[in-house]
Amino acid sequence: MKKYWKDIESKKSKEQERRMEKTPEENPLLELFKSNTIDLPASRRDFLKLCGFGLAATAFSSCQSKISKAVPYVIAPPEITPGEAVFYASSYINGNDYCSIIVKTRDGRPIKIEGNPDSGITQGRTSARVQASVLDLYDGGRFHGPMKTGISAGWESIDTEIISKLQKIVEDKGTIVLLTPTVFSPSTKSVIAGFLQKFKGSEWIQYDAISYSAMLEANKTSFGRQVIPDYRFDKADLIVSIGADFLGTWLSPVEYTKQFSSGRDPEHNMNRLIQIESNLSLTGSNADNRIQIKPSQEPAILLNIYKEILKSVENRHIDVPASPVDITEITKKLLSMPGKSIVISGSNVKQVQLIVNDINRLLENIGKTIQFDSYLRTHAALDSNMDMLIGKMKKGAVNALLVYNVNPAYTWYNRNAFTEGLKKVGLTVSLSGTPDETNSLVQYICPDHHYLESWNDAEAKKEHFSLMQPVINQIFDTRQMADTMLKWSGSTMSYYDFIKDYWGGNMMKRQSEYTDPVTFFDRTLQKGIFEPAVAPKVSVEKPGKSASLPFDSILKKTGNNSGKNIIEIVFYETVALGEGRQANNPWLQELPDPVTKICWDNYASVSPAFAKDYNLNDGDFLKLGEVEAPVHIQPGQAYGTIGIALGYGRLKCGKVGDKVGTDVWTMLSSESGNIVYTTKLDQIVKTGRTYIFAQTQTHHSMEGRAFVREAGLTEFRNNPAAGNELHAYNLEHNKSLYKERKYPHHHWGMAIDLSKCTGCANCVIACQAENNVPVVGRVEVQRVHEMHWLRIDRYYTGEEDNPEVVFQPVLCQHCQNAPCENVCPVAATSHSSEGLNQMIYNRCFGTRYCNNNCPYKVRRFNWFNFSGAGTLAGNLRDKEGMTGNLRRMVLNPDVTIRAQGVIEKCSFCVQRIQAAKLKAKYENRALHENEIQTACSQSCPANAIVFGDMNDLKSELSRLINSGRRYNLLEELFTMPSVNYLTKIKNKIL
Amino acid sequence: MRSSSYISIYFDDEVPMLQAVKKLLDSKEKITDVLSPFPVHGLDEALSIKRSRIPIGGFIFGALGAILAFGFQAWVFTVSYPLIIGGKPFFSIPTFIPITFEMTVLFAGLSMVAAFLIKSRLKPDISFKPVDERITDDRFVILVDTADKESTLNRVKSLLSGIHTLEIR
Amino acid sequence: MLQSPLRTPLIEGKKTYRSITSDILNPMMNKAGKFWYLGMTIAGFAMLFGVFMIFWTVWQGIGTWGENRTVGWAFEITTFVWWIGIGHAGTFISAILLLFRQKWRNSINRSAEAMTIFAVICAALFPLIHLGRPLLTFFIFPYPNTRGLWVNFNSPLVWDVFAISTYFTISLVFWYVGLIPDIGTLRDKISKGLKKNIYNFLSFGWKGSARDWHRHKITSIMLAAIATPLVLSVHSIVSMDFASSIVPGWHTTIFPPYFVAGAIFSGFAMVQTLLIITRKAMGLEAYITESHVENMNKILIATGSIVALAYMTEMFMAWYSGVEYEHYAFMNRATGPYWWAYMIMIGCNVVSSQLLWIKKLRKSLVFTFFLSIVINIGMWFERFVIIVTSLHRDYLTSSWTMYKPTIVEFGLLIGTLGIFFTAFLLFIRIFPVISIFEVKSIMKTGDQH
Amino acid sequence: MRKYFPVVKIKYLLSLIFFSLLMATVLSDSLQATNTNKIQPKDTTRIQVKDTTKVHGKDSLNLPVKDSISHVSSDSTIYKRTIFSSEDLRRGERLFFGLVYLGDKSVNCADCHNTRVSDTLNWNPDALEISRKYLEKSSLDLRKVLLKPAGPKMKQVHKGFQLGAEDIVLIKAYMNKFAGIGLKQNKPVITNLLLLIVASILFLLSSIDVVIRKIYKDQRINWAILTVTGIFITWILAINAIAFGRAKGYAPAQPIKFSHAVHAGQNKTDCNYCHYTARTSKTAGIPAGSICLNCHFLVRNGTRSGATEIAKVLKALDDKKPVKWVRIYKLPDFVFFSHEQHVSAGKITCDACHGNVKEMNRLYQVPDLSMGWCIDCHKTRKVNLSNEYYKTYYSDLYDSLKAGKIDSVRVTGIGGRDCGKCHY
Repeated sequence: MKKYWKDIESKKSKEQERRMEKTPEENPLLELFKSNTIDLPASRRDFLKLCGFGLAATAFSSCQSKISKAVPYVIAPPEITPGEAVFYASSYINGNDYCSIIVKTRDGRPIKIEGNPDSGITQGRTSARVQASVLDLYDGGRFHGPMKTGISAGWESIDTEIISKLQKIVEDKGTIVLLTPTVFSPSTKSVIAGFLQKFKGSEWIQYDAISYSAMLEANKTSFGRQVIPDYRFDKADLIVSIGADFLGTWLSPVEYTKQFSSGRDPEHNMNRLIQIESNLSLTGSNADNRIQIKPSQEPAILLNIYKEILKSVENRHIDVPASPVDITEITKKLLSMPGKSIVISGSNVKQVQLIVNDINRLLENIGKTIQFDSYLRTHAALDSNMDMLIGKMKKGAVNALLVYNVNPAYTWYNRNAFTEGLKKVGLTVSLSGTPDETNSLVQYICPDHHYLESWNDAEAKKEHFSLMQPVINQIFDTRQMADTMLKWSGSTMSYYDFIKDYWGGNMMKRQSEYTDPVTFFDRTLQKGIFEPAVAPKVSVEKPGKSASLPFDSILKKTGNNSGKNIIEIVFYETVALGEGRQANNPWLQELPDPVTKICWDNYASVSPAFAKDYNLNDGDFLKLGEVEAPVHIQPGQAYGTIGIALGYGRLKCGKVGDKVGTDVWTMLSSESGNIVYTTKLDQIVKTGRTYIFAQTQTHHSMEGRAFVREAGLTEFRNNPAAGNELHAYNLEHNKSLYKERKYPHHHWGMAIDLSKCTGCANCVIACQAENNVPVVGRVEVQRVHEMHWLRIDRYYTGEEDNPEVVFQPVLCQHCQNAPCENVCPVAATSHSSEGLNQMIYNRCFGTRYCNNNCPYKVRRFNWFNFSGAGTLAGNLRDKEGMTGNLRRMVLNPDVTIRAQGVIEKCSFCVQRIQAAKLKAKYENRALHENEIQTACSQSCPANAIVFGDMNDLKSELSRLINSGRRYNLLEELFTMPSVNYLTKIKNKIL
Repeated sequence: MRSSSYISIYFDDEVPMLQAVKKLLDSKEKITDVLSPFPVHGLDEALSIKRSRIPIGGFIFGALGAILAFGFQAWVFTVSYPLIIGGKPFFSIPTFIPITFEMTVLFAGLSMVAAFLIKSRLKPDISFKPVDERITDDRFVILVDTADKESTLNRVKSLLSGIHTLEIR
Repeated sequence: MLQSPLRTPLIEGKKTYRSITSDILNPMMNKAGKFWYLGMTIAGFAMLFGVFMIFWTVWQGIGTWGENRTVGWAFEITTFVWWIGIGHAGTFISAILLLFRQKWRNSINRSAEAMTIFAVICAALFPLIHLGRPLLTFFIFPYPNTRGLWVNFNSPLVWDVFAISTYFTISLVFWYVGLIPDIGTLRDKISKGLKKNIYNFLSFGWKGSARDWHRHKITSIMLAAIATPLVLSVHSIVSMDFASSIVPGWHTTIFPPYFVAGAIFSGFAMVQTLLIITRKAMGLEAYITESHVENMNKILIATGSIVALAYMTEMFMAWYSGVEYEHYAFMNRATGPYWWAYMIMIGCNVVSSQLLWIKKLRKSLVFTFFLSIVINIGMWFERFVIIVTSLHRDYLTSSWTMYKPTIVEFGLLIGTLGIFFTAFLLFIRIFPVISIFEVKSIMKTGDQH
Repeated sequence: MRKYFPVVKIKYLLSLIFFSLLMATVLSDSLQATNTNKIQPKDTTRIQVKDTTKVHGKDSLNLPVKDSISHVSSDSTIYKRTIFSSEDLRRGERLFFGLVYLGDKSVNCADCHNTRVSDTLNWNPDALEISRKYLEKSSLDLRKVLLKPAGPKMKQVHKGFQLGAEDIVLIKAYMNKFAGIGLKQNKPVITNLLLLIVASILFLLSSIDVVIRKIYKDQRINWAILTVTGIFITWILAINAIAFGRAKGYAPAQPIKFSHAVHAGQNKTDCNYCHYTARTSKTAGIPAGSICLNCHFLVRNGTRSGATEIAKVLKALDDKKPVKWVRIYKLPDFVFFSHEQHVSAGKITCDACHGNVKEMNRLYQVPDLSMGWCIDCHKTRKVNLSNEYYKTYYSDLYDSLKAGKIDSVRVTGIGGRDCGKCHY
């Protein structure tokens, strides 16, 4: 079906190098690309425009069209057909994030990331960060080449200098330290091992900014294995999560979302999620029951659950303080389904994780919902190692520090200690590809490739291998970190050969299909993944008796925190930015947080009641210890707690991300070797400054209107149309004077299952990447000028201080009786014979009437010249540099770039529909099932969005449309949308 | 239109002028024209001017405008470029009404004004010379057609002796 | 000439035909006073400010305005409808009052018609510059083209284009047909020079012949006959911009009559504002008498009451329809974040116009002047309330937002006021403000001849 | 009113100028929209050495001519001369243009090597090309190619030249100069703009005259002028408006004198051989240099252009620098057009849009590529519904077509008029 790239050698061919030279201006590819603006200097319409300006006379005869050149290849590369997309399987690795992907390239440049459906981990789905990563490739702020003390230098001279210095250190019996994030590439590990061997006395320390070291330690204690297990949410009927945002940021959210949503099928199997947390996280928003607690209450709650379970299972009794919340129902449910539940905690305190482990053991979950056969390898760093390293550095015991892809000068809680220590290190080298706070302090910069330019392999989970391959020749004078390490280790081998050798040596034996290592490697490369069928069993040691648990220390922590004046701060990662690696990515910065709907900022979330008591208003600046942050009143935030996101306030990441938000890493602390993501404050002070958030949704209640229709599981089982009674009523009462128009050939439609949608915002970025949606910047979002074609509406229901949350992705509904079409004076929007609501940008002259008349408000107006496609000069508004030559490479050539002053909107990815239809015609066949996928439906990790032909009665879409849960948004207006929603079914306790 | 020779009778009020008109017509004098600074009530009847056919022209052109406008819209939506808009049928009469009405009014209005200007031979003309510059202020003038100026002048003078005239020449 | 003995004289003082001519032509024959120059300076600066803001808008984009994702129309369409409304009084006075043989209209119709034309020009500016790509305005015209594509005749905006351009054309023609005899007078009063030539050119060779007068009368009456449904249709069609949409608060069948009444209401208010100054400044007290002002005040009460009734009907229907969106939209108008705009609207339009029931106030020029300005403000806010408060909270609560105008939008309003007053000030110096021949024809009604 | 319009005579003058210009342009057939007047697909291969009838010893300027043959010198120092007076350069120029009689005939280089921009295809390299080429080379090289040409073509063309060393040096000197000047543009003497301005002024004057009525006693002259100029102005405005930015008939000079008539016509190369992506991709593709090499690896000499043009392809491949062709068919970026759709799915032949390319030496744009042109074809073109895809999804149409209920299905019948099929 898809063409995966397979001819390896031609990858390195000279033509390709030529095509992608360092200076993009000289690139014929770019030249073709540059013409992709809407209006050339003299287009036909300009004539009348000029007439409008009274310049008609001068326009004659002097006006000739600009001569455009057509530049062909010198030698046509066999794998590229101009104008056709080529897909390559690869892997996304960024710090601890992993995703198996397929990269769509057009004319030699990657433009879109899709999930690799063959992957057993991410199963063809992606996250917003993965979708946005393609834009990082075209970040002009990346290092353009190696540097020595801030000055560009050649690779050769730098190599020589560093190698000699390293050798000197080895001779002097000094210490060389390599600092990386968790490395889960087997080949890279092998390269590092070679390096360590070559330079005796060197150490390799892994450091993860968001630490799971307490879990690792606890698992070591409980199960004898210092690993993160393989959580199987798809096998769990009851999930109790205490502060773990596993749908948003915790460990492997894409995988977990896919698993979780497979259990949100009310017709068949329906799991239950209970979230106990302080911040309203994405997971909490999707929970069936959510309990608000202060972080300090976490141990007490867990202990109480533990106590009850212990009593019931092992009939033992322990003394614990009373639980601040009622946990009897939870415990009862947990006990009622042994081996079918998961209890997880987001805490980075070892004792807490020990209790969690023991609870899971008692509930017989180990080996069933929590497996160790293919444990997660993306998180393996211990905080204590980093503590040790800094101690050594301060003592001057480290002679050389090689930093790769970690940024302790920003993410380490005690960054001053690190920077001071760094000054005492003789040789400091950074191997990261992008500027950050740490490598602004080092002597040598040996920049790494972007992952789309790199060769690599990965083992994100045990026995789940995948390969990464370059889909574009390097844009800048960079070199892959592993290549650098190989070079320094004295090897003449390229990393690509190294990987091939490694795979020939280590992977070949795990399979029997191919006998020839080259074929094996090529086939794997084509497929992107290698998951040997039989995974070796890993036995888990049974944990010891629970009496060994050190309750005392936990209880000490529990203490008496009910005092009103103690304010607890909870630090978390946002879905978009995480620890802040991709802070220089405008797409991610502009992605509204799924819950708060704020972008371009972090903020101190407080509960409404708390805000009232402390007389806080939305946007008031607060002084929290050393830092200042604006207040955001967040329903669902536990009283007395403040939630604030890490990963903001960067200073050295680039033009886009610098000075966005507040840096709060320094407020973290370390306790018994693990970083604690909470802290306490005695008081908060208003500074008097106020601020207006760039928030895309400011009204949070549905005002009793039936946008999102909900029902409980029991009601649903009794009546499939439960909560959706209005649908039948509307069907009966909607009448038109005109005969209904039929679309007999194709009738494209969509179904969005609100029970499955977690609101993770992956679709928003997928849509942005596919459809060239412009970035407008913070100020314009504040002025309600955001451009996303697909937005996710988030509503709160229930009480203000403990709301339930519903998500509803809203895109153009492609109404059959479209209100927008009637009012456009120039017929720039009309209906196609296939039921699509078409928007013709070049016809639009921007009355905005259609947008006024759109009840869904899904039409977006180009308020300014955001894209550089306008006709008038000197009015570009592109603060984030999205129209620069390099950044523009990410644009999809199949989608018109919209000019200033036109309306745009979701097209149901009509370019994909057209391409797939054409392919079918070319191959003389009917369309395959699910052959046409929109960008949003293809990458949705929850499988919540289904696209298809409503005339195809056998399709998945038709099944969903005929379900009792189906309704249309604002169906009482009789707009007859082609987008259908399915009611949200909740599985609450009680 | 103006005969080569005529006499002008000047008044400073419309009442004596009307009387004079009646008298002149009664005595079979040929009145070429009556010039006045404003439309004098009763003069039309006195001169037995036939009701203008301008409104008929207006009606015809209005009807033409209506037919053109409706026909054009219908042609555009059904033949030239049928587009599916808002789920409506291609030939949906209600949407054609407003423009049909407006074009009716425009055609009718402009045609009537054009007819008025043409019939009255009014056009921008920088070299125009009025009969008397006071007519547009406060003079009322009866122009009597004559072949023999001298005799007509005397005849008219005697005829209008009882009426307050300013000047007869 | 038939006259009612009960009727008060339409023209005061002992006037002759000649004195009427010289009174009315006075400004054209003499140099302007310093107040005129002052007025021109202020209006000119306002116009320049507006022109700059237009330039800025066209160059930088609509983003320079406060409009946003949810509120796609605000200040500019408010001002557009306001100007169109003001433009209704002229044709109402000249057409409808002509058909009803209201002789008192003769003193005020000329200036009211001129006002109509200037107001329509100001109004027509807004649909133009509110476009995202104003340079492509020609797309709206169904001209033959190589695309084979026409316009969407379903769209009220296309209706608008036809309605407003027809209205403008017919008003202009109507006004000019009425002007021709008076330009003739002017021509004959000026002895020589460029001015004479220009007026001669413009007078179309008017002689004052009885047949011409006859055709002139017939044409005027027939134009009035077709302008009457036209003037009603124009604001009806403008109201359909809103009424034919599905936005709660817009989608109401009452809009056409309600808008027409509102338009005449605001139009007369503007006529009052202008004429009370003009009669004083130009010494035309004898022609534009207190009874004119009172008559117009009576129309203000009538239309003001219709408008008030419309407000109530809207509210009632919103409640009676049982549609939650409608219900909310109207509750939101009165009690939502823009309650102050609603209160200004009610206060200025409903409460203040009802004060005119008091005869003393009705006859007071100072009060009328003050009131007319209040009504103008009120009617602007009426459109603001209809447009902005309906849009800012429509169906999906997720899209609800607030609208805040920027200096650019204020600049455009000020700019159009500048254009309007510049044009009006020029008009009173170039053409007779009062229809000379019509006043002469009714002179005897007041002169007790 | 004479004082408002004092220069009466100008009117007659202008009328005269206008009408004569109008006649001139109508006769010269150049009164068309800017880009529509360049279709002259004539083959103007000119291989001739002209005999002149000039009097011996005099050139056309009646200047005495030195007998070059007598000055033949083998002295290589002549060829190394670098300093030339303006007199020398003038003589070089005259030599180049064949204005100097040499021996029994004159050699006119400019006759084959264009010094002006040409609308038609001249197989021979133009003067600028050869000048640039020889900028780096010495006069001796030039001598070699003039007097002892190597290629078969050159042997034929440069046969029997009798040029002295000094002549060659001077020609070379002129060529060096020419390389800096470049080709002359053929500027139309009468531009539409000029005509429009004149017509507009006339129109204005006549309008004023109609109103003021002073100059012409007979107003019919004014009305005649108004009518003619009015029609002219409207016509030229309309034609330019329609053609603006359109390139119907656009036939630019290409960097290589590639003739479709030779390749597709005479040699009967299938269009899809070079434009191989037309069947599978949205673009038909400009063939890569490597594709040219498939044939030109062996074929190094053209029958008409000799080795020069083919050498350019080979050089481009050697230098790894792509040939920068001038793009002719170009749709605006907001139009999505797929060759695959039309060629593979729709089975439209190439000439339906591109015209009879087989007869074009210099390729030119046949349609105007307006939307109306697309739609007109979609309205009339019948669809072959036998594709499985259509059978599945357009079964109703397919069945009624088979049953004879309808006689044909046009492209518009399957959504060929939907805006969103091309614009997204």
